[in-house]
Amino acid sequence: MSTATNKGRGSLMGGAPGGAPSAAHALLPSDEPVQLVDQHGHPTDDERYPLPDGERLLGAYGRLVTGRRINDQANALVRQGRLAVYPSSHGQEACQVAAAVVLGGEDWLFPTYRDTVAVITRGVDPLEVLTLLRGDWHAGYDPYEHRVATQATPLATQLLHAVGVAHAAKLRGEPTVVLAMCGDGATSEGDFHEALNFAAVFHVPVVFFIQNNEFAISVPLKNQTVAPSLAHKAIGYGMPGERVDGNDLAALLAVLGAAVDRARDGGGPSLVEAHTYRMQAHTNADDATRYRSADDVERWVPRDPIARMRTYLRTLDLLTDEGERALADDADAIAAAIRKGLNTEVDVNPAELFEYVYTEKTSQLREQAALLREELARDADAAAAGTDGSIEGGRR
Amino acid sequence: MSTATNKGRGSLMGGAPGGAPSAAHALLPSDEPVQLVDQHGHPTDDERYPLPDGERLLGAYGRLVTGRRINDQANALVRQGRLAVYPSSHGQEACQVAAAVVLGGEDWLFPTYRDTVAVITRGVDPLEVLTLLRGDWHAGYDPYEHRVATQATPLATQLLHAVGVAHAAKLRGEPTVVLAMCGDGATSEGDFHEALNFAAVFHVPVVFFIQNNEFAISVPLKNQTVAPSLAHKAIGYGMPGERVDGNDLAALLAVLGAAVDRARDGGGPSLVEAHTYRMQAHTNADDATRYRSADDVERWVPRDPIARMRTYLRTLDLLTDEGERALADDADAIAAAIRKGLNTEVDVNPAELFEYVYTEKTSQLREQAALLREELARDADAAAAGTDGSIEGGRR
Amino acid sequence: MTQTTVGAPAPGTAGTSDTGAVPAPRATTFAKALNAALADAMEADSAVLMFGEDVGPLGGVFRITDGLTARFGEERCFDTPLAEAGIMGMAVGMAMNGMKPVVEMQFDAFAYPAFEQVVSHVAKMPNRTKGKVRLPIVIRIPYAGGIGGVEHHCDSSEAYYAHTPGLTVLAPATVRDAYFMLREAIASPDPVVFLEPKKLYWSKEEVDLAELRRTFDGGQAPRRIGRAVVARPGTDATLISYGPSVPTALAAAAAAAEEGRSIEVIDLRSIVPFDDETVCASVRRTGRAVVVAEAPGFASVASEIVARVQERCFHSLAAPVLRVTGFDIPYPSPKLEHFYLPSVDRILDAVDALQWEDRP
Amino acid sequence: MTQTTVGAPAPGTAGTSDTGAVPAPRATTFAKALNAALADAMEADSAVLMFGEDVGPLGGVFRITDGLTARFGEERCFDTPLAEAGIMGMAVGMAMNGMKPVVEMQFDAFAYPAFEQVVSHVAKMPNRTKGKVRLPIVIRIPYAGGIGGVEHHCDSSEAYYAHTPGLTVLAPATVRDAYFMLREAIASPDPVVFLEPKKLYWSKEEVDLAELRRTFDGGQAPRRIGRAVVARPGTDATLISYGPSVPTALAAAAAAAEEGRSIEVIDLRSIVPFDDETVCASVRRTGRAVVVAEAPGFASVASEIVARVQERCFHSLAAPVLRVTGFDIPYPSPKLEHFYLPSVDRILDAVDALQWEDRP
Ligand SMILES: Cc1ncc(C[n+]2csc(CCOP(=O)(O)OP(=O)(O)O)c2C)c(N)n1
Ligand SMILES: Cc1ncc(C[n+]2csc(CCOP(=O)(O)OP(=O)(O)O)c2C)c(N)n1
Ligand SMILES: [Mg+2]
Ligand SMILES: [Mg+2]
Repeated sequence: MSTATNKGRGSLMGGAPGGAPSAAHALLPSDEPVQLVDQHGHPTDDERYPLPDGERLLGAYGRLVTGRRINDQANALVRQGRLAVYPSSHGQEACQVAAAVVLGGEDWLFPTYRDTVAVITRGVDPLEVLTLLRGDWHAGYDPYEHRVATQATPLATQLLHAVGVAHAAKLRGEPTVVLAMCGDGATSEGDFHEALNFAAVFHVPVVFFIQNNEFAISVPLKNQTVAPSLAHKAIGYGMPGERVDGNDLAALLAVLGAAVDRARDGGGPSLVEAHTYRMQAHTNADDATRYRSADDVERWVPRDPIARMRTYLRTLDLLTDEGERALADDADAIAAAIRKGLNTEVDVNPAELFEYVYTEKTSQLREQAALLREELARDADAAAAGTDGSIEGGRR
Repeated sequence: MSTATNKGRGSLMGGAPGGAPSAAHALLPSDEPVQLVDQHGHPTDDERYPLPDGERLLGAYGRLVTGRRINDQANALVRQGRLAVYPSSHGQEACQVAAAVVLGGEDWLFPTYRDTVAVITRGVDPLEVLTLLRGDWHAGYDPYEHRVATQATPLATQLLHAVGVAHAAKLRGEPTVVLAMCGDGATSEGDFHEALNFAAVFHVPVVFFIQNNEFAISVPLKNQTVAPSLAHKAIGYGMPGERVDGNDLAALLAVLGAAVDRARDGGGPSLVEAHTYRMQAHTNADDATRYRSADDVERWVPRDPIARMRTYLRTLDLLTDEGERALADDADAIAAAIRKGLNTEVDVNPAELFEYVYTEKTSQLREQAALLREELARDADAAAAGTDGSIEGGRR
Repeated sequence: MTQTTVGAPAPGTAGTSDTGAVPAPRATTFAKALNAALADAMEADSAVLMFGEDVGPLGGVFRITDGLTARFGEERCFDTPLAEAGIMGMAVGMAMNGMKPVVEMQFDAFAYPAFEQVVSHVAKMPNRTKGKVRLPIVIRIPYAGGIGGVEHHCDSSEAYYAHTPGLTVLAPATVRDAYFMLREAIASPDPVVFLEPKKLYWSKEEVDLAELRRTFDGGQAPRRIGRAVVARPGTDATLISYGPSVPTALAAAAAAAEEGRSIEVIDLRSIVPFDDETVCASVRRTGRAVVVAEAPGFASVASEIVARVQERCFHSLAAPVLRVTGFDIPYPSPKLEHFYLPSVDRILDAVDALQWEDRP
Repeated sequence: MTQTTVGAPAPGTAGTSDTGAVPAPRATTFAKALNAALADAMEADSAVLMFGEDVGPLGGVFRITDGLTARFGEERCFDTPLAEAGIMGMAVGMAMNGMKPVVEMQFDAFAYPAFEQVVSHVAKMPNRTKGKVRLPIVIRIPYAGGIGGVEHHCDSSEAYYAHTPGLTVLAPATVRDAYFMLREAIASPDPVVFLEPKKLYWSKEEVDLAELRRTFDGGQAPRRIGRAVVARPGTDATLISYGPSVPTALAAAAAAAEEGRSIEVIDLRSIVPFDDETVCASVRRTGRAVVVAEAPGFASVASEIVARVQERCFHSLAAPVLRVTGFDIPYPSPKLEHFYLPSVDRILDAVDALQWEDRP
């Protein structure tokens, strides 16, 4: 039976300092989320996780600034009608950045619809990422290029795919680690349960990373679970769970980094819950005033992940005026590229509808493709002849 | 932080003696399953759960004897071809009996295919129960008569139904408690997860009762989970988990009884894992020699739930020779009734196929019923006319 | 993510439910009619409960449950954890125990996690228990496309349910039917899959909701389950459609009229049970038929309609029964969906192909 | 519970896989042919994996995976935790990462928990990624009835899959096809739902498995995906069937022959893609057709076949295309299933109803 302090209970760093907890206890998260830099930008002490070094923090901070800018730019483009919808990670950018930067090139990232910033941080071209939300196609990037799965919409389903990717890599003896993201709401789905259990039973290198932003659309966490924390679910699968301040970039890098190392070293899967907050509505189509007050949101403003890291880095003189200007310029450049890209109309090609359903078109699809082709040819002829081929205008 | 011994950690009896564990800790099961009578029939001490009194034990013991007899009789009837299949609970009868007797008339039982003995112990007519396995219809008893749901085949699905029944009762302010059974294998299904979470979030009076018999058909527990125990899953839903010796009738009555009381008193759901063993093959259609040795099974013989309770009751003189004879007679009578019932052919009525699909037959079903009716009438005519209406014999 | 801007309701448009007042007929949306049907059913019977994802304070992502929690309390209209099998399985238990649950699956494709519960229990429990256990559950599913929704938000999933014996499958196409059919679905002792064409949520009709309520409560509303309706009479050919395709079929009939062809349009309303009588009566009269539906055509409800019609009206047919359906491909992304959806032109082309004697 | 006595394999009947030996053709069961196909595919390609419930040491409840773990190790053929969505979702990930998973769903109705994974990912991922991600997954499903199985063990679930674009749906009916089609399914870059008629597992044919392997490995086996076959030639009417219904259709054709009618029987083998050519060629020749299938008829694969045939062969038809299918009810309990299943008599009755000119 453990007599360790909660803070000292088993960590993802391995070992279980401060006592001799039973194996089971080592799987429980600490009572308080791991924090290394508080909301005022002051370092806090944690015996288990060392603070990442300045260079690493500075590099990640740059991504944070860019990430925020991407969120803001995408929101603006929705208002301008250039994107159909955008689920913003505003306020959650530390999670987004950390999830991407703790991985190596041989690793895989499994993001959700909200994790656009993580996907871009991992290196995927922003315009390819936004193909989905622009409505051109269901996904715009090649998952193999940067080892980033398509952004999952059906909640928690992707966690199982992550297990499969890891399992295949393990069978081939490759050092791949898979980081799979989901929200607090998604933890209620059966697939979440099955994924964690499969990962644990097959002992595969997956880090399950929950961004607990306190809401699933309008549903607050308390209607989602009454568990002590989401990380307390881990012990039920025989894997360690850990909680981390989701607005503390340093803590995220440390905890997720440890989880990835652990997985790569054959330590198996783990579950990390980041406590953060969805600062904006679920998407632009959502009206958050119907289920939470401005005050609720206000309370999270001082905990912003960017402000605190900026303070910390400036205090240590790691971040200078010049450095800040350079970061702002980088962010401007990305935002400008996104604007430009999205303001350019892309041609969609209806013939593609039939192209990828099967490797080789079935005879049924060949017929259907021909039907559409003929219709379009007729419309084109009609347009050329000056008659209106559209529905409203009657027919040829 | 708790300094209590594991044994003293939070129990379903309420409170958390022996220290001041954090709320979360009180949800963890003890390291060892609760045991009140050991395999030699000696009482063991447990500070949390008092030993049920002699009368109660004696009454339940009688059901145990009957339960074993039912299992043996059903197996024999399978061999004789009177039952299509029988998933026996041989060796698990203590769980079966306890699950039924801890409930009151206002409560509900949700059994699986393996829980025939529990269903009969709750009062359902054995012949009605065996309708399913005899192949006459999908279920043979009225679930409302004894408040016993149909025996569930799709694993873990019934746990959600149990939550719904409890939720409805709670909304109406009724004192109903629901006891929902499943196996160790079923805990891997997404529905298990969703059921426990819903129960916890809606704080409804459900006792989830896992009979961990170490196998899911051929798959041993270690391929099902690597959790410290199945009861460790409870904390992930914010409900208490408890482990109990599943072959110890006394401990089962105490622990399940406490869980039922707790639920009835508004304490919400809980999870009880009973450690037991499937002594026979999964069903008669299974060949257990392909995945476990006779030695494995042999090890569980001395832990038989009947033998130990008999020793205990005889030692205390609660069970006499006369009493044993009476119990044997009761068991004989039930077995005889089952034999007799199953040796009598029941007429199945094909018209019923269309009767209950909808409250009122659709016009489609009216047509289809008429088609079958005509066919049968023609066959009957042909038979009456001495010609063979069967497939093999050609047609009218 | 949920609905996109294209199809999103302006917050609050569905308004709060109207009670008691007797307004004259006024422009009422399909969404509002559903909302009123729910409120009226909950008012009429305290066993009626509404639950699902975001149906409480938010009022549903389409606002169909707007105001219900405020009016009936959070015990009668409430949010669940995010798990569709959980929602469906809990509904089964509640229905077993005296309740009449109405559940919302947030979008068509998000009902799939509940598929086992639907097929193995919702559909089978009454038959399994020889009618001892009835499951008066309504599964509301905002379904089908035409709203510029991203992947998983536009599936036409009716075939999965229609193929499953034990389920009643309904799809209203008008504001008035939205109200009456939802009331009828909730009153049914059998489980109903209630398909709400998303793109019709903001369509309007002049109706007096209080009048509809009185009609239904007074038992004056004619049965709609199992009853198709002739949405537009005609003599030359029959278009058979349901749900989101009915307005398209009507538009095609209107366009055909300008070309001098009289097309009858049938709105099935009820997919299961199927109204053979109304459909066959029409086809026997017109001798020609086209089935219009949004779902991929293969092994679909449209296939069934074609099969039934030719089985029953073979000698009345001057031409094969044709189908205008979605292609056998996953529902396309927003910018491509109009190539996929049955259009007026595509329907008219099919009508043209019905081997008219007066054509060369 | 799993299979019942009625349909249960005698333990060990499927035997261990044969390797290398060159026996003469001998009575081989359908189950054994599948087992050999798996073994040969795993031998040929180390990316092929087999997993599911009880497929390891037990060899599957029907022994189709018998001996694979012993032969290929537990990394290549293994048991999973008991969770079908888990199995399917993990297969997606493995296929994304270079593997060719074959998964077994223990029984038809136990595939339903995986429905979301199948419909929203297995079927859609290749299209979603414009072919960047291919999912060479084979979903093996012991399916359909006729074995005296209890509830949930006898569903004919093919329509759910056939209606879902992106899936290839196969159902072999002969021992030889069982072997070749499973090999072809495993070799396919697209996801395949491979339906194994349970009641045919113990049917036998004289085949030489080593010869089949050589034929397949040598690339000499003619393609079967998308290719129907004339199982019995005839001139008066066509019976169109697949999987478990093929033997019944053949028996009906044999009985009809005694009555002087020449019936052609088509074994579809491949439901998706569908072989319009073979089917329509036959119906155009015979002018009459009956579709035979076990699943409930409403919105089924049988409906589709009827719809397609009348669309394409209308002017060749002397009578409507009829269906002999399961009723629109849940699959019956063992003692009642023979009333439900398409029987020779019911098929012959349908053939009689094809409006023969020479009948009164
Ligand atoms: C299976 C499924 N059910 C429902 C939805 C609709 N939906 C989209 S996002 C969402 C809320 C998800 O909340 P959470 O997991 O906390 O993620 P967040 O949006 O907060 O990042 C819902 C209900 C879905 N996408 N998939
Ligand atoms: C959803 C589902 N998947 C698979 C099965 C087939 N099956 C029946 S019993 C069984 C094993 C169940 O094991 P467990 O839950 O431990 O219960 P036990 O049989 O040991 O009592 C399996 C795989 C099923 N009935 N339902
Ligand atoms: Mg969230
Ligand atoms: Mg078990």
